[in-house]
Amino acid sequence: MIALFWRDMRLAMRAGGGFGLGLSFFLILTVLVPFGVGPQSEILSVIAPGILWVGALLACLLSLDRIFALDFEDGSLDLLATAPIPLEGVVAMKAAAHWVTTGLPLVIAAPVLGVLLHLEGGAVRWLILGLIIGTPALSMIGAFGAGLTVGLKRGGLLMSLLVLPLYVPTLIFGAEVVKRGALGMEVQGVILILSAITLAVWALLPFAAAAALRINLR
Amino acid sequence: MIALFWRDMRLAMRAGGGFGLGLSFFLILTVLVPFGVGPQSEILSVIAPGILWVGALLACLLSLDRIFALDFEDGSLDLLATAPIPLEGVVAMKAAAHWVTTGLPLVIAAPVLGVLLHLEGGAVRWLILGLIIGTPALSMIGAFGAGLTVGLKRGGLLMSLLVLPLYVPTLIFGAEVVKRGALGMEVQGVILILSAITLAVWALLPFAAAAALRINLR
Amino acid sequence: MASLWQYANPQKFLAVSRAVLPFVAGGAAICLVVGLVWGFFFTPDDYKQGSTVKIIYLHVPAALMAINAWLMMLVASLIWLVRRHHVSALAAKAAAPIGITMTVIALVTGAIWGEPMWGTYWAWDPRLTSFLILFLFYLGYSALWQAIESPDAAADLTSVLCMVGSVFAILSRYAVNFWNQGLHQGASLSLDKEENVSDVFYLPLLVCIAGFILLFVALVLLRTQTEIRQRQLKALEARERMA
Amino acid sequence: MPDLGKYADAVLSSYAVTIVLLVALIGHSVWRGRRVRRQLAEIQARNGK
Amino acid sequence: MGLRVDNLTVERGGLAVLEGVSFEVAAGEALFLRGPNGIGKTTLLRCLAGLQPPLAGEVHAAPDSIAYGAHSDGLKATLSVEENLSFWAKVFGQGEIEAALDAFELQPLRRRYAQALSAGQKRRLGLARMLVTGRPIWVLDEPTVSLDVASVGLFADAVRRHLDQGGMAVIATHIDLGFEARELDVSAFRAKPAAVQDEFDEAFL
Amino acid sequence: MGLRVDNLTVERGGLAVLEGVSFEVAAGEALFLRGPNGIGKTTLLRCLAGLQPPLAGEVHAAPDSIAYGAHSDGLKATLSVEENLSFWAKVFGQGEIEAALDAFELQPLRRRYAQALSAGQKRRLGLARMLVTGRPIWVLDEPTVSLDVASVGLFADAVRRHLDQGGMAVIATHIDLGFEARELDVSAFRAKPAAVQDEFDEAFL
Ligand code: HEM
Ligand SMILES: Nc1ncnc2c1ncn2[C@@H]1O[C@H](COP(=O)(O)OP(=O)(O)OP(=O)(O)O)[C@@H](O)[C@H]1O
Ligand SMILES: Nc1ncnc2c1ncn2[C@@H]1O[C@H](COP(=O)(O)OP(=O)(O)OP(=O)(O)O)[C@@H](O)[C@H]1O
Ligand SMILES: [Mg+2]
Ligand SMILES: [Mg+2]
Repeated sequence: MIALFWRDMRLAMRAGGGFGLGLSFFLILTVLVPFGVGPQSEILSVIAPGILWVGALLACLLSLDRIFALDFEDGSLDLLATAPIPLEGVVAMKAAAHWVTTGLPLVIAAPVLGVLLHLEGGAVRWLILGLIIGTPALSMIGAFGAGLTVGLKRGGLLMSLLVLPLYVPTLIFGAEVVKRGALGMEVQGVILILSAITLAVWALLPFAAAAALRINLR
Repeated sequence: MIALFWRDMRLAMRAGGGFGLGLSFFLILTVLVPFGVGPQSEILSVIAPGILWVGALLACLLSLDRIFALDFEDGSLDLLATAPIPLEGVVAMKAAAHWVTTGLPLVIAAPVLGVLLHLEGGAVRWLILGLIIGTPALSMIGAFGAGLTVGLKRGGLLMSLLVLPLYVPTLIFGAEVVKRGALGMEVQGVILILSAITLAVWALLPFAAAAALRINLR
Repeated sequence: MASLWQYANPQKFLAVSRAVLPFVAGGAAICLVVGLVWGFFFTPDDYKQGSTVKIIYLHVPAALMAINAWLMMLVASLIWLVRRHHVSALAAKAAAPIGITMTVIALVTGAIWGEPMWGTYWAWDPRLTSFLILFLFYLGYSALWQAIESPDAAADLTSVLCMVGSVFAILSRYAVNFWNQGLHQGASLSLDKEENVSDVFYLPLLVCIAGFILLFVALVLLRTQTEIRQRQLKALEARERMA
Repeated sequence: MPDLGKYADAVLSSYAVTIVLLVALIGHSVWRGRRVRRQLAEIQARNGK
Repeated sequence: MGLRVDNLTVERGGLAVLEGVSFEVAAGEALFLRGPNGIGKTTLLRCLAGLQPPLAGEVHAAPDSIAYGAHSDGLKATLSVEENLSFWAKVFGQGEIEAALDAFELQPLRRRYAQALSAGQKRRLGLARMLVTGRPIWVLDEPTVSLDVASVGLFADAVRRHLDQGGMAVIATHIDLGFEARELDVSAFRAKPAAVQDEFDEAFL
Repeated sequence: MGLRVDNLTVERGGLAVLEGVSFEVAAGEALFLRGPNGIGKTTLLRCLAGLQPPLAGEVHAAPDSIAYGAHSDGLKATLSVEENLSFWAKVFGQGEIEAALDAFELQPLRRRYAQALSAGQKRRLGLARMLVTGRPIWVLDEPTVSLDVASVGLFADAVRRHLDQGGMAVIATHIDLGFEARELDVSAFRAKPAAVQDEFDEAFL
């Protein structure tokens, strides 16, 4: 099962970049937003947490839709399904590899991006904490959506439609952590909720995703 | 060549939804941003043009990366390249079909999304005009990026990286149209620039994209 | 002793629903006409909201049914997953477009109401927002039904989505409350008499709600019949192709 | 016709939208029901059943 | 323990394609499935491999004893031959890939990326995968597609060795594989058009 | 006018794989390319089809006279058989697909989505595509993969009819195609390991 994780990591690297790609995507997004919104720092600093979180979400979407699709197209998924590892494990490993290549780089880049968007210094700490806790949930929810749509050609947009509503709670609590942190309010409660969501998602969704995959392979 | 356009349209529809999916994607994006940024209508109305334009851009990215990739994987692209239609025509038709399924829905949905983000009534007109003029350029630039990355597995993120910087001028002028429109300033000049960009892109990029495709097929 | 499950047999379901449908539809028509005419022509204006209270007869029943349709889909999906009765999967499929319409009605009438009351068509109020999210769930659910060829696989996948989606919908509702406090009216149908709207509005509203419920039931029956026949049609066509 | 005062637009348009949507939904359900029923009858007739 | 199939009915796209399929394969035996295009060989093999449930009937085999080789090879273009193979070896809990590389003469290609292989070389790698599963029952769908005569020979040797060690193989093929085995023409089991797909439709038809 | 290949050198992955390939195919003639896996048949055919430039030598053929049929069929899973075929017919400026459907017995499948075809049926559709190109020179890469005996017969008939009408065919294959033609074993042209890829590298060596 660990072999699967490393294979996915290696594939992500080989495709040219791996971590680098994730990082650059956020960088570009953070650069684009001021172009669209305008350069006033008061506005930027208000919207910064939200934009960074929405960026995390979109990066997930951009990369996750192919996680099972490629394996489906070249036949590996059939073979994995008949291999002696549970499909739930396959889902979890793939989601984990995805988080490492997409969520983790964001966590690392967050301080820099925060500066670009004039995020207040105090809030950066909370941004990072929120991202560490919250982004794993995004990867797993995305894996569920990818599992649902794996058989479908051009499932990409449909997947976004299915997955984005599921991201809402994580997004709200994640952005809330930063906002409260910036205002010096109490954040512990929100962080607890966010952790609860992530844990629950990782505990339950692999089963749903594996079920969806089995149906799609049928 | 028209046959190619209709085939792509049909494929987009078959995948379940076609226009509907494009629409829903924008709807979702517009809903997500307030969750991240917060519900205050003053802030939302300021960032609305930028967000809608960034949304257009991202929808392009999410859907365009597969435009050549699918044809490459199943071998159609080889066959198209040996068919008696110029590869430039193939690129143009594919970009056109992409615009109809992605850019057009956004133009249509813009008024409703404007309301959700509290865009001022007067600015909606300019938003629509800007989108009609600007989004075709996004599709064509995207097609160029897709052509560059077509051979690569998981080219999705890399493509975003290549394409996003190319989107910057369109984004800036597009958002500027709305901003000026909202403030009642003179917009004609900006609209002219935007049109010039789109025309130039459609006149020149098909050749670049076709060249990239030929190299990737080799 | 006949069990409830016998109606899971498509033929049985068709027979029974055909018999019941005219009554349900008739009841829906009567309730809707009575309730709406009563509400529109024979109720006074509210001292605060003026004539806009009349929107309540559309807005509230539609909002209720939008939520209830989702609940019905959830139950039907569970039945499909546990007992694999095809009729229940098809009933869930049949209910989705009705739910979408109800959600749109609630959103649109709410937005129109919002203009005079709050001075804006849209505000990121938690109630409104969670409705918008519900709308997105509906969209995704029907898009998934449409995207999948094989009917059983589609039933399975949409059921899984419906279950997971329900959990997340509730979670979102909670999250949204956390995120913003609202402008929206509180519950007016609560048992606590103090909070309720006055009887003049209350009675016609109840009739309208009954009308919407019956309409919903009638439409679900009708559309489920259609789905069953569609499935039968597909089977026959496939067999013809094989022959 | 009751006097709707300055909110006439709002009230009337809500009723209009609702009625249009409901009629469209009912119409679509009935139309599709009829069509499928007809196709089914055809194919059953063809297969001598 | 061998493989026994009892009265199996398999469906594809909601229609039964084969019905009443029964056969048995004992240790050390191979079975060729024959039949024209579209008769349902792939469907039957997928069902044996557990990828889709049968409509009726049963497949008796020890749990985790079947290795499936499909039309497509499941190779990752950006991994080398070695990496592709040792990934599957690890997934199936085996350590060793040298024997498999040797058996299909992949040693000279071991550091090559899978995308830089020719069609026949890819296929050889796909077949080498069977050797690293360590499973007794091989279920193969047209294994020798794109292979030249020498490679078909390598494949035949590999199967023979597997059978000698008490393994089994069920192989769907249209062409000659260079060794003898019992044949089963599945056209005999073609489902009658009247065959219904499941109880649900039965309620109508 | 026929097809003439003069002293062609083709490369793959920056290395010459075949060099000095010369042959000629006249109207009404077919040529089989033989050779072991990985020798460079696919590379040569892609070069003939104009998908990659040769390192040296020349391909003489009338412009727009070559139709290429690759390992993969280029089918769209969500389009029907009919739609797939008539798309290609339109691209090549032909109106008519009935003859092609008839030739490969695809009439009963014409409304089926390509994803609901078996491997052999897909391949038949891929081959039917050649008939709607209306081009005289067919360049085919292992066309009979996954085909049963009857379908191989259909293919042989189609090629024979094409040749009778003055068409040409260059076909890479490992197996017997059910008709006779001149054969060319490309192993004779295998590039010497020392062959350099282009003048730039030559400057170093
Ligand atoms: C687009 C905007 C709106 C949406 C999505 C919406 C949604 C809802 C929902 C979901 C209910 C709940 C029914 C229940 O829980 O019992 C409801 C009830 C209600 N809404 Fe709205 N609403 C919107 C706008 C408005 C506006 C602008 C007003 C008036 C100022 C309004 C007045 C009411 C009233 C009076 C009720 C009845 C309260 C009750 O019985 O619970 N709504 N609405
Ligand atoms: N979704 C579907 N709907 C209807 N029929 C289908 C569907 N998918 C496959 N079929 C049919 O099921 C039959 C069995 O296909 P299968 O792939 O098992 O054939 P096969 O024996 O492996 O053929 P080949 O030798 O060509 O590989 C085929 O006739 C195919 O056309
Ligand atoms: N990127 C690459 N780098 C190095 N060598 C490569 C690359 N791509 C292909 N090759 C090699 O080029 C040779 C020619 O491949 P080609 O696909 O033309 O063979 P083929 O004759 O068609 O074989 P087959 O019968 O297996 O289809 C093979 O030995 C292959 O390994
Ligand atoms: Mg097969
Ligand atoms: Mg080859």
